[in-house]
Amino acid sequence: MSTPSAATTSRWRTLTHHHLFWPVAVLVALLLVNVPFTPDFFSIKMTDGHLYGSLVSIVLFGSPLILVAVGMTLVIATGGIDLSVGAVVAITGALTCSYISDQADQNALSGVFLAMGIGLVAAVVCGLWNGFLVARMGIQPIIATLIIMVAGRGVAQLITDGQIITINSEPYKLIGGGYWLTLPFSIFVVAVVVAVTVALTRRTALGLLVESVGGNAEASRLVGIRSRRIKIMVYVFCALCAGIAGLMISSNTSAADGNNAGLWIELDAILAVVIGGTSLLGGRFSIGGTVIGALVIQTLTTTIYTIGVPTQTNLVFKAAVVIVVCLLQSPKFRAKVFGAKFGPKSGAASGGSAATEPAKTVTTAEAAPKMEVS
Amino acid sequence: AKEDGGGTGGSSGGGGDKKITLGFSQVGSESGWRSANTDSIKSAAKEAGYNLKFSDAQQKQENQISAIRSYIAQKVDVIAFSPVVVTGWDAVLKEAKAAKIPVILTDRSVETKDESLFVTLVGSDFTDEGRRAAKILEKVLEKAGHKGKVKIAQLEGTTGAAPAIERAKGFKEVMDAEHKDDWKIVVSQTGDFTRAGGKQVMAAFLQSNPDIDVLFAHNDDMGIGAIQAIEAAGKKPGKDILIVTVDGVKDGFIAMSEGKINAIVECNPLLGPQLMEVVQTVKDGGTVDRWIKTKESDFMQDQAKDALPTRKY
Amino acid sequence: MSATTQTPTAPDSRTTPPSKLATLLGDRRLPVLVTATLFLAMYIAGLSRYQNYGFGEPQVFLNLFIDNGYLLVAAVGATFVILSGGIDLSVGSVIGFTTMFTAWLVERQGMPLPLAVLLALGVGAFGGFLMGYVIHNFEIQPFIVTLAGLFLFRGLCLVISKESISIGDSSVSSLAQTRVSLGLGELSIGAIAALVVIAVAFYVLHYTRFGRRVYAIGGNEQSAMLMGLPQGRTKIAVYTVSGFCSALAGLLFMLYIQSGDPLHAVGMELDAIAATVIGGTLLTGGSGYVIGTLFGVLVLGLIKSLIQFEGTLSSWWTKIATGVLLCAFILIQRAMTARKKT
Amino acid sequence: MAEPRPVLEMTGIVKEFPGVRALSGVDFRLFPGEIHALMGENGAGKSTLIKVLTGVYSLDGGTITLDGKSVRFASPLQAQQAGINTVYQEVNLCPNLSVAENIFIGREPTRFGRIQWKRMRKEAAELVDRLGLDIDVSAPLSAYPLAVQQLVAIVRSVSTGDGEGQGTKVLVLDEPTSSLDRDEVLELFRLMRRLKDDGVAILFVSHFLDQIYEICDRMTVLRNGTLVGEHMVSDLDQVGLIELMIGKELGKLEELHEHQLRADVGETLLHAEGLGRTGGIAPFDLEIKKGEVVGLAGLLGSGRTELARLLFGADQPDSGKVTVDGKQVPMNAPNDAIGAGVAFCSENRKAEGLVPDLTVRENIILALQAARGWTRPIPAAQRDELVAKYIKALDIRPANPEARVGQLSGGNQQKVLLARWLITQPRLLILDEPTRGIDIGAKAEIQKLVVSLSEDGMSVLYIAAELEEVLRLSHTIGVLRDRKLVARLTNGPEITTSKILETIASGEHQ
Ligand SMILES: Nc1ncnc2c1ncn2[C@@H]1O[C@H](COP(=O)(O)OP(=O)(O)OP(=O)(O)O)[C@@H](O)[C@H]1O
Ligand SMILES: Nc1ncnc2c1ncn2[C@@H]1O[C@H](COP(=O)(O)OP(=O)(O)OP(=O)(O)O)[C@@H](O)[C@H]1O
Ligand SMILES: [Mg+2]
Ligand SMILES: [Mg+2]
Repeated sequence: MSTPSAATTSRWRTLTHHHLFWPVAVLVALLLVNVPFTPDFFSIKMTDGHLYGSLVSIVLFGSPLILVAVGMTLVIATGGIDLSVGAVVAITGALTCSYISDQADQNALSGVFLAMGIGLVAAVVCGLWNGFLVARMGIQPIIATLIIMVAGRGVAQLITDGQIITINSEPYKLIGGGYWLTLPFSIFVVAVVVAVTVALTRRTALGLLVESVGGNAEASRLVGIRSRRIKIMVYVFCALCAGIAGLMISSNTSAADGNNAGLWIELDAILAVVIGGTSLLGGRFSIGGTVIGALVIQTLTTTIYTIGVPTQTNLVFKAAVVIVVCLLQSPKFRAKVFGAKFGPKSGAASGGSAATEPAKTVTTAEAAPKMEVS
Repeated sequence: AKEDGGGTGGSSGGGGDKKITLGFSQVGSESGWRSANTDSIKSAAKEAGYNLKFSDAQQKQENQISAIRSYIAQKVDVIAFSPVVVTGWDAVLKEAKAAKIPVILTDRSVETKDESLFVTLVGSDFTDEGRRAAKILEKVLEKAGHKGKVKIAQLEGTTGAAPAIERAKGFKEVMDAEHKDDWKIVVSQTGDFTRAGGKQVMAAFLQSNPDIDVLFAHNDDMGIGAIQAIEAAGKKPGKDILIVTVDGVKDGFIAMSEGKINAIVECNPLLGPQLMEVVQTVKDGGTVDRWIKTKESDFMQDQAKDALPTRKY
Repeated sequence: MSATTQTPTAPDSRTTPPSKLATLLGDRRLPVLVTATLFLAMYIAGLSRYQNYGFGEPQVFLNLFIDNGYLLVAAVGATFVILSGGIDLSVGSVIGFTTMFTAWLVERQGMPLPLAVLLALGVGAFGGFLMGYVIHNFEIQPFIVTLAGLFLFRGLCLVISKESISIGDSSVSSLAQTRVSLGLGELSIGAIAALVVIAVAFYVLHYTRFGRRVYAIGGNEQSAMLMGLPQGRTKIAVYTVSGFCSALAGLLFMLYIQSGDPLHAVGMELDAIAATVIGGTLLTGGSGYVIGTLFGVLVLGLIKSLIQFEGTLSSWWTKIATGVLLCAFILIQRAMTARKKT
Repeated sequence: MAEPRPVLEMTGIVKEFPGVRALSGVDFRLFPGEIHALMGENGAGKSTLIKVLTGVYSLDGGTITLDGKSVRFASPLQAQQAGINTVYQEVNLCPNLSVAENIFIGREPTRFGRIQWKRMRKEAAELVDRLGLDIDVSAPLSAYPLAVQQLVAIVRSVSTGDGEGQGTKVLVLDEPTSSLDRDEVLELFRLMRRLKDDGVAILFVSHFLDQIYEICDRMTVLRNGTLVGEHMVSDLDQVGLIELMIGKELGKLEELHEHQLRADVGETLLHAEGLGRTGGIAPFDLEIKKGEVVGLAGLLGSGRTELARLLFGADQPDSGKVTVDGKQVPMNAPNDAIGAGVAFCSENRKAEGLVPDLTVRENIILALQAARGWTRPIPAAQRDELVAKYIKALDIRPANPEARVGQLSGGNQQKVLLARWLITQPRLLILDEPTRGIDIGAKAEIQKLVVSLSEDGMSVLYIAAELEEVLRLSHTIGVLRDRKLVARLTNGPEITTSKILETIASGEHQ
């Protein structure tokens, strides 16, 4: 079967079966939805020496979510979950801003760096605590991280005394709200963090070990993986990412809001991870998928604002999109609705091997249930 | 029982002495405004020498109800609370009434058929704030010399929260009655009462409706966030887009004094002293008005510099 | 230490011989006992500290049930789902929706209360059914499906009305104010209903085939399927039960506050999940008892109540204290169960 | 002669997985009252055929007829309701439930909808007893070793119980004997014969040819997903069968039998003194020399696995110490043992061995990588070369390092597990039933491998359910009984299986 049409269909199939195909497709669709409402949605112009446009603001406002979601991906890959990221965002922002606001010269670089250092150290401490509870004490992740989720926001408010701390520091403003080389500076931060994460997980063996711990904890113990250490590491990393996101969020508005900064960001982050194709049960993960997932969520938020959804239906709209995204990603759903063409991968396999009689493969309507080991 | 005063409530020794014990259930600590409100009440109680039982409901009505129940169990002298929502208080207030503990509302009222369930309300009126915002917008437009149609963007508070609903309602009331033809709210979206929300939503507004004339924000924080978004879009807040906000926190006044906000409708959180007066009167058996309004005013840009030093929160 | 492995039931316990004591106490019954003991200890600590403020009155204890009845019912639903190895995040939203929906039906549409109640229960159960259907048939992770449910039901609340609706119906207020005397104190209808739900749930989980199937698919879904258990049907049923319980909790909540409000019960799913887990149920499924959940709810209620009696905490200290108490509780619980195991 | 009508007939069965055609046009028939063996190498498609039959996998082509009616089951439940009871290859029970529940779940005795726990326990105890098992049925299943779990699965499948089940017509047993001892196997066979006399048709899969010849009447042979032939067992001898299975002439089995164990072994490598764990195994002393193969013999539940786990630090001993090369090794976690050069290949590949979502390559390099730490990944070229080498050496099929391990056939999974540890080149390799579920050819390959490893100086602790296997390979044989190491025999011409059995029975060295 080497007719040109067969070749294109098979290429199309390979494409549709790439694990990022559906998330990207949804992202593109969501972006396109905006066009009728905002005709120059894709246009980017120069304003005040930096680029300005919807796409730029999606990336700008989406940066913290991407960061948190990237950290969350690793935690989820080990079979855990981190509910405390929102609180860590708040604590980091609060500490950093309150330190900066105490400075005589808020623009002094050394002071800003020190402040950021303090904030990030606090984040790391939170991560260590979570890791300690999960890995050392063996407490279930949801509950272990719930503690900081509840108490952390209180700590943040304690630091800010319940007020919003406003600061006026140009260097600090750069991280989350400033521009560099005409682009939002946060893009660079995100790029660096994502690159470091990918390098850390795929250039070293960390990714494999994380996936192994998440895939089968007991087997991992028996091959001698120090899963405790790995778990502590991912919780620290996740908290660090949340900390950087906290810096960004507070820098974006030049203010630390102990109560509202990063409120419910954990849910969006988890959502992003799942849309990106990582299973909440642990095991295989995809950083690229997570980044796309976070962009999908941010685009969704922006879309809600731009297309004029009435406030009271915001959530219904969001629910609808989430359901559609998840259904599209479900091989079973695709098989049931679109038939075998978009269905589970078995379709692709049969198309590829010339020996099969196509008539018989069409009946593969149902995906084979995912077998464990057998 | 040992009681450490914690620097706020002052020390107390249970029910023995004659000090008035006031149980106060706060909504939460969701904003700077609310924290200022809490501080005001705590310090006023201390000054008045009351024994304050304070609890924070974390924005949950069920927490407030159980807090009030626990005040009843603790046999406090007076109960005061800022209701999270206006409905659903009858049962617990009846219990308080049965225990003969007078109840004072602060900040906002409750819906009830039985008026005897609470003594008085100390606080402002969100709907009125909306009306006042619309009124002051007239002045702002006049001052800016704006003629003709007015395209308004509205930044709402948390969807479903009373201040958001009522401020929008009051604003619309005046708009529909007096400016039906020339004013129009072209976009309206929630910014969750936060700066980050205000900034993000405004950025999106500016994309979809670049020709907005006026921004009405349900609180200062969203307004401040929006200002940043407007500046990022290369426009001048206060000039290209006229801004009216509600609350009057310090940062709002700073922005106003910089010319970025055109007018602020004050919503005063410092009702502690007023509340303590009422508590004393009620305890002494005196009569009070059903509604004691807080002292509030509206500020235009030119008053900002003078008012700024008086802002404590 | 085996503590780090996810399911202490499966791999490592193969080596412990089933001694008499172990079977009697049962590794899996121990957490419940510990939770109950710790709850008592906490209560006694509160008693000694706040005695002069009336903490010792039996009514304060009974208030725990009155003030947390709805949470108890919601947590029972969550327990079913968690036992089956799933999770339900829509609990809080369904509760909020139920209050709003019933209030709207009764107040705005003039529907008779009993009918509205039935309708609300039906909608809640149907919502759960739908989520279960999607989870099972399209193999989408429960966390996400129920998260969508969370958004959807909260959104529907707001679509019904942004403002709260108070319920003037006289039968509601009389029901809400009815108190059943127990001699030492009194319980509300809501609290009694919650206790009945617990009893029913216990019976269902331990004495019906459905209940055992819930445990089986929580233990290993794949195996349950191969053993010929109707695992799909069971899963859908579990989410339906949870939806129903949430709706029932919503009705109790409505009774508690006599109104519908679109922002009611935000985040209550976390309370329900926390209560379940504190009660000794494993989030990985297959292990736990509904009685544990009862104590889990009581512990959360007691923490709240202790903080209210303390009465000097500022807003943020309230949060911190809640977190610290929760943490202390979990750590002690963990230490006690771990020591018994080795 | 007029054949009776088959109770089950499958024709033209096709099943495809991505990239693999597991079954292409297989025909299979099963008659009432016969025991029918399904034979084939690892990955031939035996388990897949069974899963297609019982509705675990959907059918891509072909028809199934049960009792003359065309059927197609959507789930094992439906198959069960139609009278097909199955024991799948891996133990598929719920570890969190009690033994009694695992036997009865789905058809518990009820009265007015209320489960009768007492009655259930009593009946379960009787059933378990009939198989010669003496266990507490109210204990959770996870408290028992794999072999017991396997027996429980069998008990479940043969007890029709009351309720929905209409009585078994077909019993499917996919490698039920893979970790059973001789006694249990005999017990099982007795049971199978009884069922056969009742007219039940039994489909039996096993890689033990002796067992096939002992119990089966007829066999169907698969190779690479295709049908090679259906024969009466009496018409085909072992050699002929193996040739059918592997598709070529055979020589390697004989090779092994002639193989001579190297006589001399090196000095002491590992010495365990008074190592024990309460509730696990009584304190024991064990010495393993360099290049020595130590076999462990004992009955089911005698504590062989327990002993191995202690040596590896998978469980913490509460007494005794282990020295390697005269240096004491801390025994807190597997890491410590691995650091000292000990490797442990678990018998329970599903729960303790493989990470099903990872690829063959990743599973193979996992142990080596863990030993190197996360900061030092194995260079890609070296990694691929190593993996390719072991895939070839162990003949893992499909020979695709990118395949997900969860999708491999049972025997191939076992080989992956073996490769994982071989690649680390340990000094002491503990193999707990390494040939479980491995076909006859590959089994010989693996045994040859063990011999050659020992010749290269690697020490091996070898556990196998088959005594012959232990006997054939070991220099020394440790005999366990009632979770106690009771004897240590030096292999030689005078040591036979009956001698070992005798030792087990008497519990002391003679
Ligand atoms: N879920 C699956 N996905 C993809 N391929 C599979 C799956 N299950 C089985 N296979 C493939 O199908 C083929 C047949 O496997 P099957 O398990 O039927 O072998 P088997 O004859 O039972 O072997 P063994 O004796 O090792 O158990 C193998 O090549 C295997 O890799
Ligand atoms: N009647 C029994 N039959 C079998 N095993 C039992 C019995 N009673 C208890 N056991 C369990 O057997 C365990 C020892 O099993 P272990 O796995 O070490 O044995 P084994 O000789 O390796 O058996 P297997 O053939 O299952 O590999 C003990 O810890 C005990 O819990
Ligand atoms: Mg097989
Ligand atoms: Mg064993």
